[in-house]
Amino acid sequence: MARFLIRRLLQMVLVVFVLSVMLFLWLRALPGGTVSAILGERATPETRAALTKALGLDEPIWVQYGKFLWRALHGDFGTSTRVLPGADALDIFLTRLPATIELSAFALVFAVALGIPLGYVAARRANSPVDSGLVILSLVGVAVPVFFLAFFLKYQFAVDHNWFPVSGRQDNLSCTRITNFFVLDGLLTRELDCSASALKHLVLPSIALGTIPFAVIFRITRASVLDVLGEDYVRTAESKGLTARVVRGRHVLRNAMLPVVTTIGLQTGLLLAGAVLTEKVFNWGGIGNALADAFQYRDYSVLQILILAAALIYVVINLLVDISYAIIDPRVRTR
Amino acid sequence: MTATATTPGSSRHGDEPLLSVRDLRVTFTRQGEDPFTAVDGVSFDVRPGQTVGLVGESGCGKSVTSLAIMGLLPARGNRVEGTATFEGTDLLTLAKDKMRDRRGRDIAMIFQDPLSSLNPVVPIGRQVTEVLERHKSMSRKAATPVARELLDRVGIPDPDRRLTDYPHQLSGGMRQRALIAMALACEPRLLIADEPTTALDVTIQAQILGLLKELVTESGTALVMITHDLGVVAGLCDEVNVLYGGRIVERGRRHELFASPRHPYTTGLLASIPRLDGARGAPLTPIPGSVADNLPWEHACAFAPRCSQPVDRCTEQSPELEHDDGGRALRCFNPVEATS
Amino acid sequence: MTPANPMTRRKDRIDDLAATAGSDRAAAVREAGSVDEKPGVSLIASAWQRLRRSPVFLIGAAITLVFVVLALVSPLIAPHDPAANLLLDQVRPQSNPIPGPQPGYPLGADDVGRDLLSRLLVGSQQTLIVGVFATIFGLTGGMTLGILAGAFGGWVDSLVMRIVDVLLSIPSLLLAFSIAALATRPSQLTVIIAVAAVQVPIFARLLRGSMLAQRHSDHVLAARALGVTERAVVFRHMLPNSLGPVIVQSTLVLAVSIIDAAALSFLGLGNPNDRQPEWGQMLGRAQPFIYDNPHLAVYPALCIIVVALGFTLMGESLREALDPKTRR
Amino acid sequence: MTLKRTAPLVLLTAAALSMTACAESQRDDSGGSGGGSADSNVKDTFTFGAAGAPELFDPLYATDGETFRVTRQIHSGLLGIKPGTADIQPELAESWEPSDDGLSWTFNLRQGVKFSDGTDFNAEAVCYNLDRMYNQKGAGQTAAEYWTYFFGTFSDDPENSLYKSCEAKDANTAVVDITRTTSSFPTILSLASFAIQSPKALEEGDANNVKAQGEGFTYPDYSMNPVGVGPYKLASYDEANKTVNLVANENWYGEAPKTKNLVFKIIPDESTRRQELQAGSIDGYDLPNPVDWKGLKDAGNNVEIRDAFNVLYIGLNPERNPKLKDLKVRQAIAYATNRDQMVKTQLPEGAAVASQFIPPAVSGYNESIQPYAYDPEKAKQLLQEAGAEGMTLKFAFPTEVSRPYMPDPQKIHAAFTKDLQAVGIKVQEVSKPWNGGYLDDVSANGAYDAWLLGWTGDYNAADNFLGTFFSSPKTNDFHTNVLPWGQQLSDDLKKADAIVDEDERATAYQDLNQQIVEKYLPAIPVSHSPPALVVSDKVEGLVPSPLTAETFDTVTVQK
Repeated sequence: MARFLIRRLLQMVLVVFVLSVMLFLWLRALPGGTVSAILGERATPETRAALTKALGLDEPIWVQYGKFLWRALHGDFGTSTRVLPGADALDIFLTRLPATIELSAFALVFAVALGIPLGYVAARRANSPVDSGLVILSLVGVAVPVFFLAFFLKYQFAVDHNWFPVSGRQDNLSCTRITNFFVLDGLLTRELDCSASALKHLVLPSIALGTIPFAVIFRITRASVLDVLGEDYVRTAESKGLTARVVRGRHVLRNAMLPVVTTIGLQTGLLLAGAVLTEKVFNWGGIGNALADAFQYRDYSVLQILILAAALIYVVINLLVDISYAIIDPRVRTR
Repeated sequence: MTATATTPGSSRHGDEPLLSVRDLRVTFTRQGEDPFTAVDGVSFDVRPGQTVGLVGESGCGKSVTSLAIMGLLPARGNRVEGTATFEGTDLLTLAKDKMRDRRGRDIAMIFQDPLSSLNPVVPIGRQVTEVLERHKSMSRKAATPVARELLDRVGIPDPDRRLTDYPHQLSGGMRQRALIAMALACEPRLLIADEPTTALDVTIQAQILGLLKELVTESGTALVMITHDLGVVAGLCDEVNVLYGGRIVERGRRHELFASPRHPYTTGLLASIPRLDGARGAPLTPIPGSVADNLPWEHACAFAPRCSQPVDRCTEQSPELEHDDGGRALRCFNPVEATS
Repeated sequence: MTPANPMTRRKDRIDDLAATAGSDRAAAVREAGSVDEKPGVSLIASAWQRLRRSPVFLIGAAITLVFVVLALVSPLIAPHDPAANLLLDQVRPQSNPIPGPQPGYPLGADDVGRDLLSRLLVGSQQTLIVGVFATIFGLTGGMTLGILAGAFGGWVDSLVMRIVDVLLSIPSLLLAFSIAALATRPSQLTVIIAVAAVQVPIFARLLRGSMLAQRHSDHVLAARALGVTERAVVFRHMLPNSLGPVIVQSTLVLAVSIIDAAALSFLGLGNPNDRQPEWGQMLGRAQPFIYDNPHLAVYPALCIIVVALGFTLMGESLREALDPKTRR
Repeated sequence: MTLKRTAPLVLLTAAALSMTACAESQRDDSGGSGGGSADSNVKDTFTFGAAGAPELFDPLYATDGETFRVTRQIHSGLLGIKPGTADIQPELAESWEPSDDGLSWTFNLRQGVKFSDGTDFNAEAVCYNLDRMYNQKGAGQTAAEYWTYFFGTFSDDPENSLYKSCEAKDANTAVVDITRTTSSFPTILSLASFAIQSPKALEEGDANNVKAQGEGFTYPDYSMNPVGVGPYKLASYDEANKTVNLVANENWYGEAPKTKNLVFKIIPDESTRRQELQAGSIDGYDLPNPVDWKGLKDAGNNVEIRDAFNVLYIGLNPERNPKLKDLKVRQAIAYATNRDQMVKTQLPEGAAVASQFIPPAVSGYNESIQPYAYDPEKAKQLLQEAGAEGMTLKFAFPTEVSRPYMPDPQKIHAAFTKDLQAVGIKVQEVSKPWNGGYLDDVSANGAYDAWLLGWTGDYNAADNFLGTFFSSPKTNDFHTNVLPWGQQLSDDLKKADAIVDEDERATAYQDLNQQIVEKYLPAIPVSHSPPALVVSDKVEGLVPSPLTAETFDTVTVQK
């Protein structure tokens, strides 16, 4: 296990390093850039030159990268030029992260709470109308473009009927901020209306964001339950005359859950890193949205840290999944 | 049909049959494929303490027979006819939950592949105790020592450690022993062993067979041994049923059958196993072809295409299973001459 | 599925698929109860058996068929030129931003007076093109990498897979987004490339997985034993048996790329030239009107959903049919 | 779908509602937030949907409208802008006097004014501020973009700086010396960037300590704790929830704001802003998309249309495409493009085809000029005469952007492309993201023959338009240096700008406008398009400003 961990960690470092290089080159290869983003119509050759120099963008690329790497290793990922000018890019990431985590968490709850039970039902009734129905349903979930779904939900439940707020994370209630997890903060500070407001804001985005994970989890659950149902040890369990409950619980589900856990982990990674569309539609103050802004304004520092962080989160979660996998599955644990 | 199917040899085992299978027919009706009859009018008896063998190549329907008796065939996609009377009750028509109560308590089963037959994520001990908890309504705590005892009895060294081990940590032989321990946990009266040794290497095979033999004799459990390997049968069974293409083609007591096999298929099987007492350098003669080339039993002898001595009738009408008073039965138009 | 092979957890659907190829023979054997001479055939045959009766597959196939036919004939049946601003004179940003339905224009027009129905019909064409080419590009890219890795193993393998890992470590949409952004002159092609690039690492991993699964399978070993050249082994023995999962993945990718293309133009990274209508682009462009004239967004969205659903239904049922595990 | 959705929906709603229930009770005794307003049927908070986050609150370093919209509420300049117009009016200075040579300006300051931190506003404060701007160093100079643009240089390069010095005659009299006469001064002092801030706060906040770091600037504490003279002061900036909270400044000299709290909710997406307004969670927002105006009005909101103070033009680069050196060709393009139809079908009501490069509101506008008519035949003929039939034109437009003068560049471009092709010009269509290098290609790289761009005036002076466009022929976008009259025009513009007398200057510009359109036509003026801003029917007292320089202290919001 230890050796495996070390190997994985090294691999992670490698991946992230290579990525940082690619990323850096990518940013510089982008048409336009910070300077014209800041100056707009007002740009004159002089101001442009001055700004370019001030931002150190006139130096050769490898020098720039070297500087970036050096600063990054000291925890300095540069300053935002446009998303929140003057703010430390790292801080921006850290203030935005909780928003994204909060959203992802709720989306995941939604996906799991529906995906696993339905997946199990579908598998038990494999090839029955119920099954086909559920499968198609889940696939519809995949086929709907996320942002359209988001629009649709917003339109239906926020604009037409005023059931839920249109966008944002919370009404302007002058809430105390501790962790920037609004629901949590509300509970911690006993400002329950803050939590409530945050919850109301979470409903629609979570559903929009949770639909694809739901579909995936549903399908994996179904598939792996199907597999396990056909396994010899299930037959053995039956041959022992165990009650249906025990057979399902101890022998079927427990084995079927292995790949499902994996998938859930994977999805978590994807959610945390890739909620751009949903966050944009619901004007959610999270990483995805920041990415979109940073991109629109060519805010290099912010783009850099956000994408790197996204990748890092992603890889770390993969690692965690593997570890948790090892913990659940004795075959792996004792290898 | 049932009338003809009184199994002789009752003289030796006086008491009533523990399990008597009559006219068992299993037809697979998987949607989208033409129905296929895997087991076709199989009848046989098992008496307390007796060991009966079902022999034949893979695909001959022997495993299906056992699963049908245990009620373990998939819920959908098959039709089961006939009766399997166990202590007076027909298992085939028994309610699901009633059947659950009997399984593992009265009738137990051992499967072919010990690894895949054990739940990989549940410790061996737990997998033994759960049977006891279920049928002997013991607490898990109370069941553990019993389980330990069982593991010890089936010859698993250092049982205390093994209780907490997972299947993948055991050797093939030990896994099979563990399975046996689970099967025998509630001293069932009937044990069905489906190819218990095929997945193991030869030396282990011998041990496991020895173990089985020992256990059944001391506990008086009746045993149905399902195998493709006459060698196994030779060491173990009182009575042997040879299946081909879902039907019994020959039946007889072990020594008789081995001494003078009548059905060409049986002779084929015998000829294809190496024997220490065989003449040195005597060639092994395998049976040509495969079950794929079967003819339909309805209007021919399914074995005809592979038969060493077919006659015209074999391909024109279906042979019946004919019993002689010596407790033997045979389904063949042109049997091998008795060598005696 | 053990951590010994790090990134497996990444998209285990991929590896699931991959596995099926390797276990085909085993499955065939288990099925027939006897050694089957030519696994591939019986596999496809029995797969087809199942598919013919699977409602899921039939629905998918039907949708796809209609879509492809439509894409081919739409220019002929479209009532108007999708690029002509026929109703432009009716357009008034305040009073009448979107000309409504009227004789000859059953769905009305878009914000610059182009017949909506015609655009939807003809849109199927570009949409199909995006889907198909994105898939082809992704496939070829993935194949090259996958074959390199899967065929030669060793350092080639680990090198290629590290690259793949890096690509996979970026969430797919983000990757598409980033690549599209590089285009100094955004166009349909750049969109296709961006969408395809996301699929390359997936295909690569998929192929590599299934080919590794086969490296040690009997027929490959046999071929080697017979002294068949490595090249022949790869292309004649390993590749063909890896195709099943690849086909499945491809059908799924067709759907994904159409959706991703829509996402790109939603983010303003789509093809700016909208004379050749494409559903994703139409949907993306409908944003400003979604409030007062939702139909402008809803129609293309529905088209996309239905078509994507069609492909996905096909892909999923194909996968199930080809997967021996689900055959009991 | 429904099955899948409703379940958790119900759950969460239930949870949420139940929580609000118990929460409200708990809120009540806590007395609720604010609630100072006397009138009971009026809300004490006005929430405005902002399109972007403010960069910072020290206007000197600010560059974009969203920031100025906020700083304008908390800061004031020496000069203000008359509500509803583009004209200047007294603000912190009650009156001002130029010396005869127009190089020395005396400002008589309003008395009894305090900054929001309670310190006094006086002549020292004024000079402190102006000198502070003038003495920017290093990164500060680059960051103080508006100063660079309007005053040229800083104390380390006095020759090229418009600003010379400031002297506090007495507590209420400040004298500002400049290096040359220009129509822009003192008008530019009305720009939000040059607001007067509290010297004490500037000192304590280390306000000038701007550093270039990584790829950006870091700003001192002050930039987040501004102290100025304005109806409101900054209460909090909730970055996590993307809201800026302002509260009435009790130290303000004017009458207290009608609404105590002013909230800017940052909602970048235009359609979301609209939905928020519809849902009642904001009371108004800026720059509604023209296609939404109708819907908004139908829903009972007030769409306040400002006077157009901008111009959209088709830029031309004769250096890149020599054919464009011929006036006939440039005129052909003007005749070929159906600008009238474009304006009707794409621009909001109140928009008009531009006959010249400055909007009517600007002094110096020439009523008599008629825009080039839409006349394809004439265009073809001119092309023929110029021997330019079938010429190719690399015609560009920006993506990922919407400006007041061009709501949807792609659509405008598409329309004109059709027109140009109709007269036999081969159009090579190019596009680039607005922030993705479009402006670089237009200005620095001169990569296009023709392009769409425009300008929104900063203040009411023709020079702010014409000077920006056509002065400095070597570097301007239109490469007028390759045209025979390029230098001439530049000089004329400078001369006109230097005229001190208002009317004289106006006439000079009227003539220039005539020449530019009829004799030179360096680019094709297309349209003036009025930006709007929308508020719910509950909002009263908001006066739209052509310069988008609204102050919200006069706004009331009905319950």
